[in-house]
Amino acid sequence: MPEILFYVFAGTAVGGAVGVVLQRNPVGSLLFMVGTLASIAGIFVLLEAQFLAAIQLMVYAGAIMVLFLFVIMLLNLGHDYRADLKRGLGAFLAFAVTGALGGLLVGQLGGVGENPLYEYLPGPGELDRVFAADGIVGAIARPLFTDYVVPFELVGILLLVALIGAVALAKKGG
Amino acid sequence: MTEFHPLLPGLIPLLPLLGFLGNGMLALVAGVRGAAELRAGAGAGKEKLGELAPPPWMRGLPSWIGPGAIGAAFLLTLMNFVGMARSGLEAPAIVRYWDWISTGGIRIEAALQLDQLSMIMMLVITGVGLLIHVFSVGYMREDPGYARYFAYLNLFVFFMLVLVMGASFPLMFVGWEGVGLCSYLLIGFWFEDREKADAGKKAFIVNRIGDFGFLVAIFLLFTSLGAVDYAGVFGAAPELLAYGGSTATAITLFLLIGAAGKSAQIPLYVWLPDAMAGPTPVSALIHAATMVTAGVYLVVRASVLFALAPAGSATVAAIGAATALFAATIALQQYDIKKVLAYSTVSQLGFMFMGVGAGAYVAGVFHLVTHAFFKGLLFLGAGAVIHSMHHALHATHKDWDAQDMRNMGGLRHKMPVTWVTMGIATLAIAGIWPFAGFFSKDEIVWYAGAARTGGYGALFTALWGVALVAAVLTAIYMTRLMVMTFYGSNRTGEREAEHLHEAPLVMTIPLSILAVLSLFGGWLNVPASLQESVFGGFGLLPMSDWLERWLEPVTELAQEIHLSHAGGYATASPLGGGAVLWAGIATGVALVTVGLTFRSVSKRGIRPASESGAPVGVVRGLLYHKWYVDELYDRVFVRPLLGASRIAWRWVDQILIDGSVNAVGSVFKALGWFGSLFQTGQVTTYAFVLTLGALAVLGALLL
Amino acid sequence: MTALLDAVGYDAWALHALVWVPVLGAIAVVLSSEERSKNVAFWCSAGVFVLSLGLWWAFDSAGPLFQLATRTVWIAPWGVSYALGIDGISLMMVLLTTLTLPLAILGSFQYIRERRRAFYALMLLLETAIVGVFVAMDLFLFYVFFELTLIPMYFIVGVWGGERRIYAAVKFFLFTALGSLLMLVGILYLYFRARAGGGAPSFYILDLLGTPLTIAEQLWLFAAFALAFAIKVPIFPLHTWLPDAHVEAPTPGSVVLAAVLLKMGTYGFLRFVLPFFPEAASHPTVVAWMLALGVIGIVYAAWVAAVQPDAKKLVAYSSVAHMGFVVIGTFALTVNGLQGGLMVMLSHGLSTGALFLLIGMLYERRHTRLISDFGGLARVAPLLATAFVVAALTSIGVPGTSGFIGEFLSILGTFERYPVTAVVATSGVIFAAYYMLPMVQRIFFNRLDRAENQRVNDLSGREAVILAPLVALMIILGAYPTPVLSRMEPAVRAIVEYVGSDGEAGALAELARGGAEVRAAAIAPIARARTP
Amino acid sequence: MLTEALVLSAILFVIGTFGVLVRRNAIIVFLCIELQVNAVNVSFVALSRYLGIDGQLFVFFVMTVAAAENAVGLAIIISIFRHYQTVDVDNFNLLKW
Amino acid sequence: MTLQLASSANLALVLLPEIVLSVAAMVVLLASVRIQKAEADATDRARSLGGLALAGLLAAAVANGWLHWVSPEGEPGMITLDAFGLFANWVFLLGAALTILVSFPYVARQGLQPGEFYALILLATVGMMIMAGTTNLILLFLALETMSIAAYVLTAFHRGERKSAEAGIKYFILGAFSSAFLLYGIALVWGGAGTVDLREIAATVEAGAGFNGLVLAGMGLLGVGFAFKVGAAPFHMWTPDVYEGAPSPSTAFMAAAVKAASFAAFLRVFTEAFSSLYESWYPVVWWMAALTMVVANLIALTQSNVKRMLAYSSLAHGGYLLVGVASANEIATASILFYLLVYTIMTLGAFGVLMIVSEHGESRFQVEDYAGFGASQPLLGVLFTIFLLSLAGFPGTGGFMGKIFLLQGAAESHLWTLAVILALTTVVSYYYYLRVAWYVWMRPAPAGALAAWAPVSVTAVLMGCAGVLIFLGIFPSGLLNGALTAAHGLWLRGLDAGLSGLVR
Repeated sequence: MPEILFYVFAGTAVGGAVGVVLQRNPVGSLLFMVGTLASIAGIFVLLEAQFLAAIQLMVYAGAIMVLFLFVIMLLNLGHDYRADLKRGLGAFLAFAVTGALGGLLVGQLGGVGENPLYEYLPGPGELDRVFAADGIVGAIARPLFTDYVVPFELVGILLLVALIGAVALAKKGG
Repeated sequence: MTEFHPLLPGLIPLLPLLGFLGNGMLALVAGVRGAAELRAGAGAGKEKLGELAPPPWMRGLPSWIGPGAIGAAFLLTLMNFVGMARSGLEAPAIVRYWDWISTGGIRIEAALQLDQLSMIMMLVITGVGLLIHVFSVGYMREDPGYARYFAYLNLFVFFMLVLVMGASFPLMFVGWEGVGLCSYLLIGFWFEDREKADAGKKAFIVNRIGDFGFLVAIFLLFTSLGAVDYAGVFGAAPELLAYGGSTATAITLFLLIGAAGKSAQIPLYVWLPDAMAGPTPVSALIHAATMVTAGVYLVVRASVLFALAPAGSATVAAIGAATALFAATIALQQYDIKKVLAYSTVSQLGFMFMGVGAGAYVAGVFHLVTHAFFKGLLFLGAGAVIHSMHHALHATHKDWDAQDMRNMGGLRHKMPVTWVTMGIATLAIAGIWPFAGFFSKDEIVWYAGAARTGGYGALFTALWGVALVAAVLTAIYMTRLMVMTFYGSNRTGEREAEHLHEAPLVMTIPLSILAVLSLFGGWLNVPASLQESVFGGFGLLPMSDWLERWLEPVTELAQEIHLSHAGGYATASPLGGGAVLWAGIATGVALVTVGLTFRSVSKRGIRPASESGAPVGVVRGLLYHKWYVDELYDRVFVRPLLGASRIAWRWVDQILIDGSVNAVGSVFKALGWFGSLFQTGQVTTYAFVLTLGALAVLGALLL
Repeated sequence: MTALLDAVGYDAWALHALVWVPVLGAIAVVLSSEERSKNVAFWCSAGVFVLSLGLWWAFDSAGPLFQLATRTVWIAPWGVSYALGIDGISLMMVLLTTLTLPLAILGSFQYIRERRRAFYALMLLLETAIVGVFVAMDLFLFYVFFELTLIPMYFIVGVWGGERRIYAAVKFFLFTALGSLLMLVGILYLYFRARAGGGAPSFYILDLLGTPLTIAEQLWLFAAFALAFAIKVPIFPLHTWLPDAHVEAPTPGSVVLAAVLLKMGTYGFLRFVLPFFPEAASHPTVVAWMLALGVIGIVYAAWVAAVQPDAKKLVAYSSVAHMGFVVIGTFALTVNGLQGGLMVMLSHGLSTGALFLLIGMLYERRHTRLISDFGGLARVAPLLATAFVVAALTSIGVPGTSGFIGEFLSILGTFERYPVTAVVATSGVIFAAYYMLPMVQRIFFNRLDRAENQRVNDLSGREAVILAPLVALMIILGAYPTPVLSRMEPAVRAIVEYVGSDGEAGALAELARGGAEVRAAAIAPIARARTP
Repeated sequence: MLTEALVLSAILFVIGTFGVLVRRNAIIVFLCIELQVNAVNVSFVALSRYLGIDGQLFVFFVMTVAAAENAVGLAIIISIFRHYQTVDVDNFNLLKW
Repeated sequence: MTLQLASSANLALVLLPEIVLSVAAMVVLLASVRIQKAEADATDRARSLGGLALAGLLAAAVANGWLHWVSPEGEPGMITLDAFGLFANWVFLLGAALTILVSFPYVARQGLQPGEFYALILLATVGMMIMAGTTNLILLFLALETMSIAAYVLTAFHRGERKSAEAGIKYFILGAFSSAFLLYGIALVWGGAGTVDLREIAATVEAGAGFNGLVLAGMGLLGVGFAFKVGAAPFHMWTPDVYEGAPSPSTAFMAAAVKAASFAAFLRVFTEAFSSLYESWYPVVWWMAALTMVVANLIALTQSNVKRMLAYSSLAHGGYLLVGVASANEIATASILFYLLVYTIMTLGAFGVLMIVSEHGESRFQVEDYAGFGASQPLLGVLFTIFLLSLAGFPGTGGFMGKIFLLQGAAESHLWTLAVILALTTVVSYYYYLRVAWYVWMRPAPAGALAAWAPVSVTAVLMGCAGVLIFLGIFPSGLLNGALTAAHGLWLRGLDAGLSGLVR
């Protein structure tokens, strides 16, 4: 069952992604993106990352995409740009290069299953144990404030930078 | 016999050097003064050119310093000569002064060598030099560059003395190039005249071609013998160099190139006729009496080497003979009095080369000495004539050539002393008994015919024939000169003729002395056989074989080598008959030739230069144009060299080398421009290249 | 004299002073006024010259090879030391430098009218760099000085030069930099090879000597070093920067460039290329190429010089020809050849320096350098003409001048081993006359037929003072070169023996004789600094 | 499911990359970059099942970074729109060569 | 003093410079609000806020200096305290300080928001310091993003300038794009090695315990990300456009400090984590280095815009530094550190003069605008010449010593071809540096040219920079030893991880 669901989500995710790329209307692209994000959230659930799935849906598919939409609307870009999608040689080259890149990556990742590394590692059972101990949120929260306190603080700085930057750039006048 | 102690030999060259310095200072002072006045004149709009007349003291001092230094050197030389003559010197006396070039590899000392050969040369140089200096006092009196002239002349004597006194080949080379330099300066003495400056330059460059050979010969000597000083070279040469071997031959041939350059032999003779552009006393001193004979001196000095290289010797003789004949033919059709004498000099030098090439070193030196007398005299006489002509033409502002014999004629009435003295010299050079030239030339011709060196007998026989013809030609052109200059009616012009006058005493005295020497100079080396024959003037001629005996210590070794390998000389001429007979024949032929030429030239109606065109007839034209050798050289050497130089500059340097350097720069810029084309400013392009790069990186790592 | 030098402790400070006093002078120049800067510069450089004269007596040709040697740690982590010292070769080069600089500065008084302070400061910095090149005993130090000469020269040519000055300056800079940067890689390679052979890292010349290298390595390194020096010399066909730089440079720049800067190339061959890579330097193919290029340079440059319309360019090309003699003398690897090459270097410094000065003086008077614009100047400027003729005669190697000694010895040395090459090189004496005499004639002889030429002034007192020592030295060195030759001989002999023996140990010991005690004293702190 | 998830992640990443290369609208280009980031997140989450909870933390951080990037990115887009009145990246070629 | 790294309080001490800077940034922000209210003159505002920022930098420098005396103990967490990081911190602090020092007139004249501007610089510096100090890939990513986002903003900061906005969006899109690659690389490395700690990665890879395919792919993608940040060809194409368009102080900051931080991180990751994969990655870096040097120098030849030329020059220097990366030995690492410091000084010096010539604005960038500059401003002309010579790597300047050091590193690894390419491309670079110098000194100023305005403070700073460059060109030993010690620290840790066999 999870496998089937996975393939369903994967299919919608890929389909959405393709839509994002090929849809000429920005708003359409955005909607495809939301679909993809949602599918990814689904995959997160399947991969035992329920908390992240929730965040994905709320923050990403929700807040961030709305931000995008907001900007698109603000700049009045919500109509169809015929020339937006490149065609011709450039597109073909891009396709060839990215295709080759994908081929290389998929070729490498396809063999992961036989890797001995994953045989002696705890595997899916490990997460269950952690979740059992701390709860799904706690399992993430605990390391966040212990082992990962420095990154966490740094993220604060990062957000501050983004805040200053966004304000400095987007505010009127000056 | 006492031991020979050279008396202040260093002072002999030093005196002329000091004279040079003194006169040089004066010359500079004069030059600076003249320049200041010239500039002042230019500022005032007076575009008068030329050096201005110097104050009297500036004329008086050089007149004393110049000849004085040479005179003192001559006296000192004479004293040394007396000392040497009384001592019976065997080995050369070498006086060392300082290490000149001293490195780990070679050691050359600044040393002077006094021996019989250098003594003869020194006597000629200082003696004839002194006379010519004195003559110059009169001749150059009015020249604004008077001090400069004497400075150069003194410097020349200095270098000439170094040339003959130096105890090693490099030191001789110093003098060798030094005299070339002075020759350059003196030929171009009137440097404002482009042709004269060109002539000086030509002389220097052609001389340098010869110097090139000399230098290579020195290098060969050093590498094959390990020494470059005379004592070392001649000590080692007989042992280290095989007789007729390639090394010896190569050395001598390279020496020959040097000698040919300095002594104006084929093919390097072309500079000497042009060298007549210099003041006439210079021609007398440098281009007749001393410098041009340096080649002969060199061959005699290196006689040991030449004796070891029969092929080299034969080449020397052959070139000498060819030059003698060739130059004589040209002299037949020249109208410039100095040109005739110049080609005559070339021809006579050819004789000397023939002599030394045939192994008759003494005969060569002998002719050198007598030639210094009579050719010096001829040049000085010509100088007196030109001086007079110049005055005459100048007085009436006639723009005729003062040196063209067609403009002269009948001068014997105006200039009797000159006429007589030059007449004596003509007889001497024509080889008429008992004048100096008779003895010396006859000796050379005889030896040329008698030599059989190293299997070159047939060659020498041919050379003998050539020598006879050249001797006849000598008589012809000299007689022609005399007739055109002194006989017939005067062609200078009526008004001008009044201004023709005899030279002043300061000029005629040297002429007279030289005339005496031309008369009696032959007595230096009267062959014993002649002395006893009718030519001996019934035993009146003194000093039998004196020069032969005097030079014996120098030429002995060469003669030994020569005799031991090639045997003696023939006792009969190629056509039979002994030395005395042929002497008689020669003088007879000369007399007849002189007479015939006198008649034929006198009869010919000679018109002034302006009224006569170029000579008619192929042969005459060819001779008048000197066989077109200058033109040939111009086409074959000068123009191609200039052309090659231009190609080297314009094509190789500017286009090929510089062009490729600049092209590299341009290519780099073009590459940069090409590279910047990818920098389109399009984000997608950048992203694409980035992705491509990522693909490449992953591909490199994973594949 | 020696006693006096001992009394002031000359040996201890002389070299340092020679290198650094000009820097102080440069600072003084910058601080002085525009008007007075030239005097400051002149007296400073003259003082340096006087200081350097002591070297003549302080140097003992019977003593060790390298003398007055000092060595202190400079960049400890890399084993770079500030090591100075002179052998006979350096001695002569230093003296030539210190003599040339004051004369060049004196010769610039009229010519340089703008930004004088900057100009004179650069000249003095240039002196520091050049002297540094000649006394450096550490390869790294040498390289620094070697490169440093470029900057002052670049600006001297580029700021105060003629019309195409920028092109010339850039060409000069890039050309020489190309060579020296490749040499830098070579230097590092040598350094690493020496270090790989054990021992503390060091750029000290005597430490680097005898570094075991395969023949292939030697050839590569030879190529790297030789290229740098060949460009500097310059050897045909790398000479093309030289005519441009010389012609465009202001007079003092040309003088220094010709008289001293080119010598850095030939000096480099003697000091580094031959001793470091003896097998490569005596490799038949290498020798054949170098000799061929030297000879081609002699003949080719003479030909090209002969058809130059610009007097300065003519003299510039003549430099190429002269350097050809140095090259063949050097690569003949005989004592005579090397001595001759060195004499050519000295003589060329004197004669070409004088010629550039003279042409500069003519330029100041007439504002042209085209030979055809002149004529008959000997009439109005006899002193100038005399000096010019003497310099020209020295340049073409007339006996009695220093030029002859050099050419004679270098060709003789070449002849000892490569007769054919030497014979071809000897033809250079003909071609020298072929290019030099026509110029002399067309400038000083012929008719004085131009009004502007009639107003040309003769030498001023200052100009006479500049030229007098040069002319005197040309003659003196021509008549009595032995003191110079004998001072250079030990060094030359050591090089010849060392290279001739393909870097055999015994010869090395001889070569390193002078540095042994210096090395022992200086190596300890370096080693200490290296090990943390 | 690990291999499949990783392959999915690679495919999504590549699609995002392709999108960056072929779209002209800066916002969509940016969206495609978000797609890439999300693809990476899939990898993290998939791997975290085997390698521990850290992967999920990484995703958490990445999301924050993405949010920050979004904020700044959109601000820049607004800012440039003010100058060019367009967000077509091909028009931004004042700076080139 | 000994610090127990396990203690979280001590962790704060280890991060003291970063913390100080963050606080300073916030203080600057707050102060800017107050000062804005006070309606002070623009110059004063820039000065006082910049002064505050400088004070913060100084305090951070003190903290950094203090850390030199500290010896850490115990297993470090994500932040490590080693000489390498501390040395790199000096470079960043210096870069930031110099940027601020030369930027006052620019910020004031162009009406930039000084508070935000300086705060962003400080915060970016925080990111850099963590980049250089961290051993954790995720933290590295975050720090890098902190720095990058700040840099994006600084690039687009000049809102009145069209070019600034364009540069901003280009930088942002490509930066984010490359970050995605970097992030993917981290993911794959993590997937392959099971850890994001550099030393553990090294240990895993060395032990052959991980999944090499993933590690390799991840390493490649990481490499792409870093290559983008350091501007290695072919990932460099954003650089000229961005550097040209960004406000000059931002450009200077990016060319100096941002690049230095990227290199520090690049170095740390590839030497600490991937030394055992050297054979795999060095050809890639080798080619990137060669390509970068050649491409950057060649294109720089054709530039007539000095700012853009300096951008390509910066790329070229990146290429030289990549030679050090490719050499991957202790000397090379030390040389990179040394070079980064020197490079920071000379680049900022050059940009300082550039800003003066461009009159603290975005005009007069053409090389022709430099004609006669030396005549009108001799002192600045001399300083500029020194900077150019140092950039060109001429003896007597720090740039030369740096280049020699890099070459030594290359020699140590026998990368002779690369060394030769470096030498040859340096010759090419002489041309474009000299070209500016010849305009400065050898061309007369065009009629009516404006006299450049150089505040005394900026001149003093530039003099200081030039002085330091000359000093380092003559007496580099001290800094060399410092760099060597720093590199030694990094490599020692590599040795600890059992990688001694790879240190060649």
